[in-house]
Amino acid sequence: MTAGPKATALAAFKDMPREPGVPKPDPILVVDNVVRRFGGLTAVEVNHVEIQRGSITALIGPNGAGKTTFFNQLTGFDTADSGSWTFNERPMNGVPAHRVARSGMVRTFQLTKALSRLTVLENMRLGAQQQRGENFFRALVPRFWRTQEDEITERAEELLARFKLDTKRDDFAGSLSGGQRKLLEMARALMVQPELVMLDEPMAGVNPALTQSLLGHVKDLREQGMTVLFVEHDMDMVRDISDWVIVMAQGLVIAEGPPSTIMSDERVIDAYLGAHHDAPLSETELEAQLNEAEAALSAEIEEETQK
Amino acid sequence: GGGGDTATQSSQSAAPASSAPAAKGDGTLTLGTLLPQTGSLAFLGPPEFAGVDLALKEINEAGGVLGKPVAKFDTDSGDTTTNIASQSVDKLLAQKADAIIGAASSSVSESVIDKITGAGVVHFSPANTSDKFTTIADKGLYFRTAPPDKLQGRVLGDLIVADGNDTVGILAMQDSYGTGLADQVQKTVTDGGAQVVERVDYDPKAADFSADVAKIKAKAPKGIVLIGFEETAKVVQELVKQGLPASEHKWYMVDGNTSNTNYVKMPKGTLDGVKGTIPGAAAPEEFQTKLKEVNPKLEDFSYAPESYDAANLIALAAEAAKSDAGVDVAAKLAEVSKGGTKCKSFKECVDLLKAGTDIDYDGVSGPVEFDEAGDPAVATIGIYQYGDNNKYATKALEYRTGNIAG
Amino acid sequence: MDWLTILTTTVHAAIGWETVVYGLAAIGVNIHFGYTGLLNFGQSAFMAVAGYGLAVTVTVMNMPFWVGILVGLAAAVVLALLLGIPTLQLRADYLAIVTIAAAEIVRLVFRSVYFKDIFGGSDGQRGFNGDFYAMNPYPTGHYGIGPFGFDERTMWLLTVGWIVVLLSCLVVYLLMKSPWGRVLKAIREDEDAVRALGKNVFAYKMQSLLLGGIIGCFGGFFYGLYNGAVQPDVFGTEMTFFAYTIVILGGAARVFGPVVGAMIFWVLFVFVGNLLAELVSNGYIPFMTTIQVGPIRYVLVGLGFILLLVIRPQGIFGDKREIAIDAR
Amino acid sequence: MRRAVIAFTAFLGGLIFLLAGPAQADPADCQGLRGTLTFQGQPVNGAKIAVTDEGGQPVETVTSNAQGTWEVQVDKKGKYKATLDVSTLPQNAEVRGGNNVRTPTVYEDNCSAVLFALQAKSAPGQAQEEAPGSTFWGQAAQLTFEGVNLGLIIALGALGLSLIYGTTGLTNFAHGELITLGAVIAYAFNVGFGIQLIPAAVLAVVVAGALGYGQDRLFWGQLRKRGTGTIAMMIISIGVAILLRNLIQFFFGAQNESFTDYNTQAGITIGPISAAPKNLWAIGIELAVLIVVGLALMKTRTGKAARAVSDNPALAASSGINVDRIIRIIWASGSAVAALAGIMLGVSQSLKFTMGQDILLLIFAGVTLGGLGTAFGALVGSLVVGIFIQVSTLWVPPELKSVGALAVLIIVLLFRPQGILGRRERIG
Amino acid sequence: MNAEEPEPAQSKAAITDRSAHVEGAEGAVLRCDELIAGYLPGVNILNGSDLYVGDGELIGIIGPNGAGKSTLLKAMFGLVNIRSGTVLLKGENITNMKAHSLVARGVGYVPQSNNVFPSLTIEENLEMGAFQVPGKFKERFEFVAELFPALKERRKQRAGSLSGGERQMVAMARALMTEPSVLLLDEPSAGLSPKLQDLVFIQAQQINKAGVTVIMVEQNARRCLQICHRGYVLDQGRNAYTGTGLQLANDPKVIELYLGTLAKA
Ligand SMILES: Nc1ncnc2c1ncn2[C@@H]1O[C@H](COP(=O)(O)OP(=O)(O)OP(=O)(O)O)[C@@H](O)[C@H]1O
Ligand SMILES: Nc1ncnc2c1ncn2[C@@H]1O[C@H](COP(=O)(O)OP(=O)(O)OP(=O)(O)O)[C@@H](O)[C@H]1O
Ligand SMILES: [Mg+2]
Ligand SMILES: [Mg+2]
Repeated sequence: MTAGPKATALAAFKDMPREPGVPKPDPILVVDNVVRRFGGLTAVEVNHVEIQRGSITALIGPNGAGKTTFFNQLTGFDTADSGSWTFNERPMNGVPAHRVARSGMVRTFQLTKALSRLTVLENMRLGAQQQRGENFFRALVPRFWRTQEDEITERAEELLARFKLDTKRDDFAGSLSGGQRKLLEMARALMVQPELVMLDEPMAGVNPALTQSLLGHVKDLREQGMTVLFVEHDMDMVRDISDWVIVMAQGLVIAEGPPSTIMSDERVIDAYLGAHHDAPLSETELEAQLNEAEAALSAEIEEETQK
Repeated sequence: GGGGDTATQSSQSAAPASSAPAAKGDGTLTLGTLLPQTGSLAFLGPPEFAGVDLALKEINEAGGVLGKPVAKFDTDSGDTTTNIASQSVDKLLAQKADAIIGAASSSVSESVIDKITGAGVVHFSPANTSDKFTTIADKGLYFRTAPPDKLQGRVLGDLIVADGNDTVGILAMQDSYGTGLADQVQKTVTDGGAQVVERVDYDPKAADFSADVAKIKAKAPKGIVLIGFEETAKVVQELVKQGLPASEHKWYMVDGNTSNTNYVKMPKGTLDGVKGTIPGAAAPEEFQTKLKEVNPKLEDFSYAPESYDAANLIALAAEAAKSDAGVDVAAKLAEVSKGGTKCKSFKECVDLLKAGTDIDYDGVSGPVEFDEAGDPAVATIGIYQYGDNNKYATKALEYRTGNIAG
Repeated sequence: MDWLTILTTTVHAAIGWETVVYGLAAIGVNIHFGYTGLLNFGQSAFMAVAGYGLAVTVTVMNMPFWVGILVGLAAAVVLALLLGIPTLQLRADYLAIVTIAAAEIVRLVFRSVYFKDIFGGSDGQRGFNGDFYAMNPYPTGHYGIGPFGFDERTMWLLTVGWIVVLLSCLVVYLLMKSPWGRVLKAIREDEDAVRALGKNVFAYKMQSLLLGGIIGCFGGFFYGLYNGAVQPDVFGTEMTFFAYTIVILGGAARVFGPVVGAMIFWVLFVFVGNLLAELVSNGYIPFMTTIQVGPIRYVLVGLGFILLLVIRPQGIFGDKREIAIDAR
Repeated sequence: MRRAVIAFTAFLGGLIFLLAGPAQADPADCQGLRGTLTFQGQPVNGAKIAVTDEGGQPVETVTSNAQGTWEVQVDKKGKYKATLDVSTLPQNAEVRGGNNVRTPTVYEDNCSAVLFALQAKSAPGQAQEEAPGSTFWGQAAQLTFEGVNLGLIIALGALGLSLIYGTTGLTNFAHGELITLGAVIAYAFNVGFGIQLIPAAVLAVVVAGALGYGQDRLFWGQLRKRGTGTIAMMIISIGVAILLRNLIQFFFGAQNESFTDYNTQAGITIGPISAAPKNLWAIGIELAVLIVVGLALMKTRTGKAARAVSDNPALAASSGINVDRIIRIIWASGSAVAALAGIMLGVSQSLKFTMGQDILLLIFAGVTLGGLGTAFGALVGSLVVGIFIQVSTLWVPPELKSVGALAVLIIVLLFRPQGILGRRERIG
Repeated sequence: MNAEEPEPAQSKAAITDRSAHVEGAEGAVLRCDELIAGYLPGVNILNGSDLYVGDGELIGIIGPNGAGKSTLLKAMFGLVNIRSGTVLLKGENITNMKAHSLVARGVGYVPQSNNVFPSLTIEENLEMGAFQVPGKFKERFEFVAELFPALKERRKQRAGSLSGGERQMVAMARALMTEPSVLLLDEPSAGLSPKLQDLVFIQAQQINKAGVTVIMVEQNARRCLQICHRGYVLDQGRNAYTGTGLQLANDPKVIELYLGTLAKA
């Protein structure tokens, strides 16, 4: 047990069967038969999924696959039609969102929720848990919460610096750019110091250079013993940091496996990745594609003119 | 409450009566009006202001009070939803008013009575009907000429019984005026042997009155009593619509709603035969013409006589007291209102006073005789009847005078 | 022109009981709306239950003054709970309407003939402030400089009133710079985000509703104590509207905003009204009669609010940057 | 103390009467009891009435005369007891309600009337006396009709409010005044210029629409341009409401007025319902307008653009929509519909400068109940509010009828926080 | 953007010499000169950006978060107040012109966020896209439906209930409804699945090939630079680098500061 968390995680995943719903040796989250329907549409229908403790797991799938909805069910922001799930062996269905978060399972939002008229730093501080000053009566006497507040601020500033938001520290969060909001959203969630952090497309719209440096931070989280579950469409990122990948499509979990396996899975490529996922569009490919498109276009034009 | 009550009542809210400032006559009688210019009772404002203005005009034409013309400041009483009245009283007190005429609403009066009487100023309402004022702690400074509901209710109730209505429905506006009057009518009618089959207290601000009328309709009473202010026009519409016209059911009205310009616009005969009671012995017509000289746009005349009488009485009391200080005026008000040579206008009365005669002012709103609580003790109620043109005849069918207490 | 009267009444209004009463109501609204984003349009109901709680306890049940105050406070707490449980899950604009509705229900019940024996119908209740003035330490007299000043009763009420106002401001100040206040402000911005961070949003909203309601309920006490009476229609929607106007005039989410807003509000009200009345009665505005002063005063006051807010939409203390952030 | 004084004076009064000897029957000086007995329209002659004082001491027993009248003079004021001897009545007559004892009070110098209402003995007559529509269901039907009547007027107001709220996010507290304004303009045309109400109403709606357009062009639009927030605008609208309401009072006065046409129409009976023809017309017009506007909003390009603007003005502009133009159209139509609401309210009730203010809360309730910002929601919500107000009076006192409707609002929102037709927003 | 501490990239490479821009901008379809713009009084987000795009060109704009890329697009499109500088469209001065009149002039825009009408259905959203050319709605709808088949299936679903990626599709489709001659895209590929990202880039190119001038802001920077003719790197509201797409993509400075090496790994 001297190996680092990464090694442990990789070891755990090494011989695991690559099939949907495979049991994990030390799951932090176990989900059973979660179903959510909107009218006629079944957005989520997950039979069984386990998330390995101390790992970085990616959840991928086409748009509308139900990933965000799945997150919503797990974190108490929406009520599942049926199903049950446990977090650290504790059943979590029907638990209100704030309790879910308190029990150590924190999520971010795909469509960011910056607290506009709070400063960036206040946004961060809010994330900290068990603040003494959040009790009405203790709040009245600054002495009770000052030192804790200072600690929180220190932690917040560290995170902000890492997320390149330190210059924005005293600006209103509402004045951040789209990408900066994403960053704040993630940094704030980390202030909670959760056991399991669920990131919904954390890097969409974030500058690639910054993404790269943040990935290091995410890996750090694993080193600190945190479990990360994230949704992402950036395959470079998925490949780089995830230990395990779960693929959803049309509400179902269709595949599971380590990144390399998943990315060569025919079905996944078909439904999700497309032909060009693993290589930058090369000149020749581009040409070919353009020609193809042009041909289609001219055919269309011809059709038009013929009409 | 009036002078006699003070000692027993003052413990309730006020500082001891002695704290009322001593007489401070400055030689000029200054009247303040605290009457509705805005708010839900704003329609009562114009006739009340006109009543005071008319009285003042006559007083000053007759040489004023204590040799000087009477000064007057008009302020807005608003309604209870705003705090205008309190502000207005502040202003009047700052302007050294000796007596304040108002407010129209009992509730508004209640909210300022402490302030006014605390400053040793006469608080004289032409329109408060709430029975609370009989016992209120007022250092003997509160008076009113308002139509005594007790007597009017009794007269109206008796009229209804005498007309043979064995079943009666009452539609009353839900405030102290409406419910007070309705209570009295209900009691009299029941005692007389008729049955009040339905009584509806309605919110005068309600969006419509169909449900209220439907309740009456369900009981189809022979007599229908309408107690309220100008919203009665809407109630009338509804009665006609729901098939309870005056031609089939006997309607009765009260002083608050007998004069209403909207009736004239209704089809001929809508109000034919309807009876109504109005306090006051004088034929309203003459007085109304005089008021129209003051304010040609006047349409409604509710409480104009009471306001007119209030101003006259204050002026006479000041003359009698030879002082314009509120406390002195209050002390003489009861005296000039009763027991002495009867007189009917300021000029007539003041001449008598100057000649050293004890006077008894009989006003347009009635004989006005104050009891020890500052309430009118005696009143005359006229019974009027509408004709085919939806107006009531200027001459009353009958006048009844009586003690308000019984 | 009686400038002295205009001046004195205006100065009195600035520090007078109306400012205390409306200021307290507005401090409550500021906590609800300014800090927490709860569009509580039922503030008048808190004042009403407090005023009536005191009045009914003292006059109908013949209990001592202090019991009345406790009953009033308890009534406000109960109202906050009753109002909060169903409404605090609603979106802001729905909450606004529901709270107006609740406040109207309260008013109509107080007003009704049906409950006249308890609440006194449309006339309300009076005669419950004796004990309060019995505690008055000021001897009889006039306190102030020259024409500016109050009698001993008003002085006593204002002394207590302003102490309560300042205490409330202090509490608001302390709370709002604490983490507790931070949670409230965050709820104002986005509840779901706050939930996601593990805060019990409902509990905080309820605490905010309670605190603001209790502060507002002192406004109800002072209203009753000053006027010696409570009446149902006083506590209509107008009062809440005015409280909101005051909050916005002073600047939302600013500690002293409501107090200064209340001063501006009443100064504007009194100054415009009395100036106009003087102008008319002295014949400077020949086409107007004194009866028309009332409505025109309101017209001007309305115009005044509009102009103030057009010129300074963030209010006196507000931060322009803050409102430039599009919260929609 | 007072009572003692009164008793004493009464006693003195009695003494004076005693001294003066038997009182004369001059009606003005009457002090006692009197009444008239009629049965089936005919006076009842010879019925015996015994009068005693409160303590049961007999005062006098009289017999009704040929006109059916009887009268007893008493010396003292106070309570008396009058008992009708039923055996002296005509064979088939009985006292209605069965009680033949009355306890009236005699006041000083006044005669009190005493009534014994007589009816035929047979029971069936009684049932016939019951008025039509007095059954529970009859009443319920009438009240439902009234509810629809009122609800549709509220719906017109609500539609305008909801349109403006939807496109601009402005909670317009001055909307009540737009309603009043419409009615008052129609009044000016109708009464001032003597134009028949229908053309006057059309003119008023047009003028109100133009005013609404101007209001946005000159005022609200300018505020938007300066980036004034919605809350500040809401408070500004309170200022506007105060201003407009009092301006209307200044010109129109504080009294109730009614239009010259269609005033106090007699009702016609349709089944259990009695309705004035104008109500039926009004319902027709209101429904037509509501449906046309609602459909226009759902189906026309401008309507969809309006909803787009309400969702996201910047994006709407990016899509090529002239946002200001759309908002002005909405303001114009919202004001026009509000004016129509005012006119309808004026026709069915009467006009007053506070009429809009008084109904505003119900309008807000309607809009909210239906779901903010949806046109048909406003219709449904308002109807629910209207019907509830009226029908609830079957159980609650009418003075509290708004309480019922408002309570329903709260209860419905408990279960459907997004309103009846509103939709929940997606989280995340 | 309180630019106190000078960033190395900016101080070295910030373009002070505008001659290249002035020269290139000759006859450009759309050009911006020394734009200064911002949201809050006294805070400038754009500090004199230059940009031009020739007829039929595909331009990419990349840069760190908060650089002002979106602001630049918004400023061009009349959604942010320009404090100084000019924007010319085909020679016409369109500085601070309202967005809807720009749409009439053939400019289309896809915002970065809040880019759908949540309470409208997908179909209605697209209808709004074709607001100024209602006649073409049918034809264009078929076109975008082919691009994003998911949209056609769901045409009656309210956009507010769509997933992030689905929204992005609607947003893109909405802008394509008008057949604009100049298209401004703000991170069109964000939130889309890799497959659809490809589609977006290919489409952008295809549209461009059909004669539409495209300006594209992307964080998927490498992809963007691969397909665009020229690229701008924006930092702190100023142009930090410009060049052809491939030049930028291979510039070690740009790689280090903006592109990162992840995608290559
Ligand atoms: N409230 C709702 N009403 C109706 N349909 C909904 C609702 N919420 C989500 N959906 C539908 O459910 C499906 C799953 O949505 P979800 O947001 O979970 O997708 P996702 O996997 O997160 O996609 P993306 O990668 O685009 O974010 C989508 O088709 C969406 O349109
Ligand atoms: N509505 C706003 N109000 C005030 N400041 C704003 C607003 N929007 C953006 N800003 C500020 O302007 C700067 C530039 O924002 P912009 O959105 O243009 O960045 P961007 O380059 O598009 O970044 P990203 O890649 O993250 O989308 C940011 O620092 C941000 O703080
Ligand atoms: Mg998603
Ligand atoms: Mg951007």
